[in-house]
Amino acid sequence: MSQLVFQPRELPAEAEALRAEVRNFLAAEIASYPPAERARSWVGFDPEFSRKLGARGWLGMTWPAPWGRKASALERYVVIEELLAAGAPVAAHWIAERQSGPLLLRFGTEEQRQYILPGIAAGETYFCIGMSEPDSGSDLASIRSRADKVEGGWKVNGRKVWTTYAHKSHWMIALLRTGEAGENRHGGTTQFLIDLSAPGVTVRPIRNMIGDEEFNEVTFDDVFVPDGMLVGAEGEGWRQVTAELAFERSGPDRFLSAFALLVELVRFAEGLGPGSGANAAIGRLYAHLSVLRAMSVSVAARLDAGEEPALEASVVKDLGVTFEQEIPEIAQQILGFAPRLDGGSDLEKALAYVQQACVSFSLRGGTTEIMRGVIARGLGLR
Amino acid sequence: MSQLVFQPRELPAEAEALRAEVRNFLAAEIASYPPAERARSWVGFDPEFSRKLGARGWLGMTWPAPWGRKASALERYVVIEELLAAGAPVAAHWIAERQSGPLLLRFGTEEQRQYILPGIAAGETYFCIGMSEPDSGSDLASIRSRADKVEGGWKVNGRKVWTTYAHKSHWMIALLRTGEAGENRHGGTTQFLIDLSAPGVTVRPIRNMIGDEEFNEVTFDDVFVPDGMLVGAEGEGWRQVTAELAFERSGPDRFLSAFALLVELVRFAEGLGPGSGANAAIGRLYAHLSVLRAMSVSVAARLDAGEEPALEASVVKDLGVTFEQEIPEIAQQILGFAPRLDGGSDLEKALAYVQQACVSFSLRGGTTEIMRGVIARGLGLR
Amino acid sequence: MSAEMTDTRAMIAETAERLFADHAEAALAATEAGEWSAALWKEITANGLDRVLMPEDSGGFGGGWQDAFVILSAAGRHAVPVPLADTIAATWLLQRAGLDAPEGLLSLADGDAVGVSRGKVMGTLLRVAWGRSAKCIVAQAVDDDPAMIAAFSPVGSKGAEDRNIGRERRDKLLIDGLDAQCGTGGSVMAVGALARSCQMAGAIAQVLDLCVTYAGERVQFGRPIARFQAIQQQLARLAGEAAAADMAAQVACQALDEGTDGFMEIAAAKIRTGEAAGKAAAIAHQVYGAIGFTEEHRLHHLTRRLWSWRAEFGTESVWAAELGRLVVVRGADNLWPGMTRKA
Amino acid sequence: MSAEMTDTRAMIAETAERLFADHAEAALAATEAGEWSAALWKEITANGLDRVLMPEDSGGFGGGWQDAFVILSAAGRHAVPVPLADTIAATWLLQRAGLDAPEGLLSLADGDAVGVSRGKVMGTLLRVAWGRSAKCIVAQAVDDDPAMIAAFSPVGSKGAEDRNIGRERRDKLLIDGLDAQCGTGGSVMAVGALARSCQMAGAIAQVLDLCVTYAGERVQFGRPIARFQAIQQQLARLAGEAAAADMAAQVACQALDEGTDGFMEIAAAKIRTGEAAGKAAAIAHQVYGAIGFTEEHRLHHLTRRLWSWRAEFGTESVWAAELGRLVVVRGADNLWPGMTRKA
Repeated sequence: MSQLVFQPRELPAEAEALRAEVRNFLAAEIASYPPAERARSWVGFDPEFSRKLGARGWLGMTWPAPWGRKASALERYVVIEELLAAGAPVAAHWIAERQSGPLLLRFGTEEQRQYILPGIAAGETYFCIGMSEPDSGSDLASIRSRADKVEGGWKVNGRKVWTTYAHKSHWMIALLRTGEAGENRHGGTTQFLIDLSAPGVTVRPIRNMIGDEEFNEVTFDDVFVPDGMLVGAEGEGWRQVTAELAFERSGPDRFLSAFALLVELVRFAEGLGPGSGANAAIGRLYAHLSVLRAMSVSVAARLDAGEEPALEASVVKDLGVTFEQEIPEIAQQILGFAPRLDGGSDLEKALAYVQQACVSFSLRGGTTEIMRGVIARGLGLR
Repeated sequence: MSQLVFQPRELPAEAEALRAEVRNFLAAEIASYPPAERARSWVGFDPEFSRKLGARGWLGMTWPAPWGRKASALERYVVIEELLAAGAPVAAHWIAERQSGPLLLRFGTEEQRQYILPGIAAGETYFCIGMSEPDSGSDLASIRSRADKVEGGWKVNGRKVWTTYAHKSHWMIALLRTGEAGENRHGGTTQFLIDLSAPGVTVRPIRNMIGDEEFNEVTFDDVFVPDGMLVGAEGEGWRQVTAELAFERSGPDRFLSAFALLVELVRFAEGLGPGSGANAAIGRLYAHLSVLRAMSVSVAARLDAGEEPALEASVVKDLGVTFEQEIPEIAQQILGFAPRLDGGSDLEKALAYVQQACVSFSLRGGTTEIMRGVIARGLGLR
Repeated sequence: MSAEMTDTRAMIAETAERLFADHAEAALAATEAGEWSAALWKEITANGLDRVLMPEDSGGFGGGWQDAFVILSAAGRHAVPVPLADTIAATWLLQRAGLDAPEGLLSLADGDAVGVSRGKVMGTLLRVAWGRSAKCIVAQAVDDDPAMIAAFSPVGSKGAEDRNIGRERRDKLLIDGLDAQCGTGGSVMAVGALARSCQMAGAIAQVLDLCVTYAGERVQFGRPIARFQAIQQQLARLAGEAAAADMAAQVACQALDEGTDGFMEIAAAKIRTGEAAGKAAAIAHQVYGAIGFTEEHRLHHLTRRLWSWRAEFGTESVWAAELGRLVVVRGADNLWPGMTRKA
Repeated sequence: MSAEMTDTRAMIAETAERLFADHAEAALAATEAGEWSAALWKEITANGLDRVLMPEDSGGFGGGWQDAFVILSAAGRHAVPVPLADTIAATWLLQRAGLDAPEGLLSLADGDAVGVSRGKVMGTLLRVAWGRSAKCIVAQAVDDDPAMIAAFSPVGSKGAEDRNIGRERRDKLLIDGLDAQCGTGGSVMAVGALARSCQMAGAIAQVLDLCVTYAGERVQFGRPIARFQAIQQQLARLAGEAAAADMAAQVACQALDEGTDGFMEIAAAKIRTGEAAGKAAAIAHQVYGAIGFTEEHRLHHLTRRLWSWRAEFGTESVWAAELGRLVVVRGADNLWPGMTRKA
């Protein structure tokens, strides 16, 4: 039998109770949020909204006291999927809550946690990730930005690219070279917490092809980082990052990015009448989505139980991205004409956005080729 | 600009005149040939039919006198496409006329030509190709069947597999090892004409998954092959084979294999009425097919003009196979239920055959991966 | 409630797997020669696998669809050439309709409904698994109640044996006034679709296993083909399809076990497993090359069945149009609430 | 008769290529900033590229659609951000209708027809390339004759500037009683579709060239990504799509030059180039990764236009349904004779 293990899992009653609460909250908070904005999904940056989530206790809820209430990962799953399905603007706190907080819980010092986690849980402290460099891309082993030991800390020089929302973040978790790569090419890197307001840090937004400024290029010019800001162990950066990446691959953000477009497509089909040719396309997308969700819940339940379903998580990501990227293609063929950017319908605007944005869906957490390589390795092929 | 050159070409008036003649012939000869048989396309083996084509002068027509009448390759193109579109049973003479005859014209001795070509042109002498071996597959450099020099000829030992219709053929063109491979792995092989009725030749049919016997395993046990049966130059086998393969990739057999199924699908759609959902699928297939045909004609015209459009030929094959393999998938979704093997409609029977046979379409002349590798090399990527 | 493997289910799975592993190969050879695999069928019935859904007081396991899943996916893995899936599905419909489920080979009419008048059935059934040999056939009845089924013995019908692409018997039956029992059992197409989805999930998992093994052994250009990135990428896709098919079928089984009609889950399962079946078969034959096209190799026992099963009890296109219609009727604003609705 | 490059055509191709190469980059920057590329348009009209289909005595080249192809595909390659394609297509329709084709910016109404009554037009046009700035707009007229067109100046219309995904102006025009001239010109949708097909063919060829170059330069994991088999396989597919798109557009141009209405060839061209456009854009962005998603890189000038152009003047789905309808009406037995029919 194949090594992949997926079992349908029920969400616990607490999680379902929380779902109703989140839905009520969203109905009150973003009822009038237009579809074209919802289509931006987790790219929407709204500190006020993030603070409201924090006030509700929905950020860092799975963390142990005093930072959180050690809620089940499945409760958090429900909060996340409700936010994403509604297209709520979650970008401000997204990386901090999903990636940086857990990293500090796992590898950080007590001092770092006390200093950072409360702000994340309140929806007030935002993070970006500094991994890719101009010449590295998916190949993290080739990074060249470095931290050199100096009295009381480290001196950082180099450049990071594709850092999402660096220009609106307070901190970066940066992967920096602190020594030689060694034989397996993966040694000699270390993670650091970098204060983006420190002297020597320059953040330059890189406008994307949709016209939005999400990416940034961050340059470090003799930036001093105190010893206390080293995360985990020196030289263990690559291993820490890899663990971090693997478990974030199966979340609902991997297949709900285009959900607002799907909603508008169904609305459009409502107008086409009961026997329209759109039905089959919509039925197929519904089938794919419902199965992806079940797979994603299954992985979340195993993570919650302390297992490490890294291979399954990669499979969900690969299938999820393929699914998301198909939606604009299908919506366009059903619509039949070209969307207008300014005066078009909600469907046109959502389609125009997602058609462009979808090419970036496969950039997050590893390209399709790399993800399939990871799966192939899991199957024992490499 | 990309290095691919495709220009629409007109077929010459002689070719179009010939088309009417071929159509009349087919209307008379195979009018009652059922769709499920037509779906077998160039797998249908019928010596009587081949002899009739020979009598019409439609085999070897492009060859110089005295073997043929040096007709344009575009005239031959029309004959071939009419035969394939009608699903006529062309397998008996197919390899002899398409591949072995031209090989002998190019590399054979005058004696070989006199001995062999008249029978091919008459539709009476049939050939198979001995290239693949149990452990070689697509990797021709790894063949191990060998010919060792003996007094007056060669002693052949080894085994060839996937030799189409060897059990009904008179001759095999075999690629055999006659020396060491050398540094580029491609030396040391030679092509031979082998009489399949010679002592020591054993032909064992390999039944395929459809239940047909087309493939064979041919074993050579100290088979004596006279000196005069060596084709071309000793040690040049790989080069000769490669040239041979490249130019046969773009013919209409690369996209018409499932044409009979498409015809039955259109017939089925006729019964669905003017606004059926089948229209869009059929329109798309028609568009693909008409463009493939134009590309194939373009390559044929360049071959006719003495050019060597090997890269373009590979592109036609790759697109053609992708197209052919899609047809049963699409036909099945339009039909909506499972085809019955014995009591079903013509469409069901054609679908049942092509659904199974289509997996073999990409085996002919290089798998999809290999074909795309060839194209990538042509683009300068390897 | 949970889908964790229960002890009983683990035992059923082990029994099924062992039984099929012991008998399937010989049974397949017999089937290809046009024979009925009596020995395999006898083992199956002796072990009660066909009665998994029947209550214990009717000689069954008292199991649910999640138990049936482990049997049917194992049957799919081994391309078991007897109508176990149809028999299990028929017991379910008969039970729900309050009708007797006789022991022995039961079958379902794929795609055709029968007319019922004064306890007699009439109609033409084009695709009934081993229908001419069945003890009892379940067909949808033409009735105001779309869940009405009719159950009858084929004795006295005319028709002919026929086969699907997988060489499994799918008989044609001409029925003109046979005695039948009727009741509200459910949708024959839906239950049949669920059975095929479970079989496909198993067959696709097996195709993946065969391909992974083969790719590690087959050497081309001096190394195992598993080392080529193009093959790796294809097999990674195949693994994803296998996983999705497995989950889709399981979710539908779970929905039925929770007491819903599971119609949307079944539709999703047939669509998703069917699509996976097509992709899996294509990738597998691409990976295997010529050897996979031979009768000698066992790959085609799986792929030919996958092509048939995806088309039986409704192709993806048929189910997608139906599921899409339901989704659109429910409306855009209920898309997400509907998908996350608790049973 | 033959499609061999004539001397004139080679000269036209060279002129277009040189002109676009010199001006397109600055024009694209201006367009992104919302400005009209006056310098580029002036060069185009000064060289008469917009009049390629007009007879020589009307200040044109007296060329055919195969000549227009070399201009429009070059315009596509350079993502030329002015409505040259629409202008050329409009001159064709006006000429066929026996109407004046004024010099300057002409445009076509994509998807909407106008009502004509006593020489006055009425209607709402949702997508007209630079429509608010055009000298003359050609729209299909609602008429018993499906080839009836109406030509009118937008002066006096209301509406608003709008844009497609490629940031090309596509204006909305509300027309309530403007003077128009009418005549039997042909199908606006078909001629528009042909123009977009030619543009797409060029843009896809350029996407291929960019990708091949980039893959040879970009180093990952210690070697150029062109060395990875997965990338090679993707780019081989892209090359096939580019070749098919190029051929599809050329065949349709040739059909018109032979004097037919070329309707089926145009349908095939829009379907095939549109499908190729979608695949090419997806592959290119996959190959380029994050850099291709930035505004700084020129890839998106091509891909955003490809997404728009494939949807303008009918998506593949619209044309496929229409072409399929024609094929089915013609019938199964005429499928092959129809495909091989001489003009």
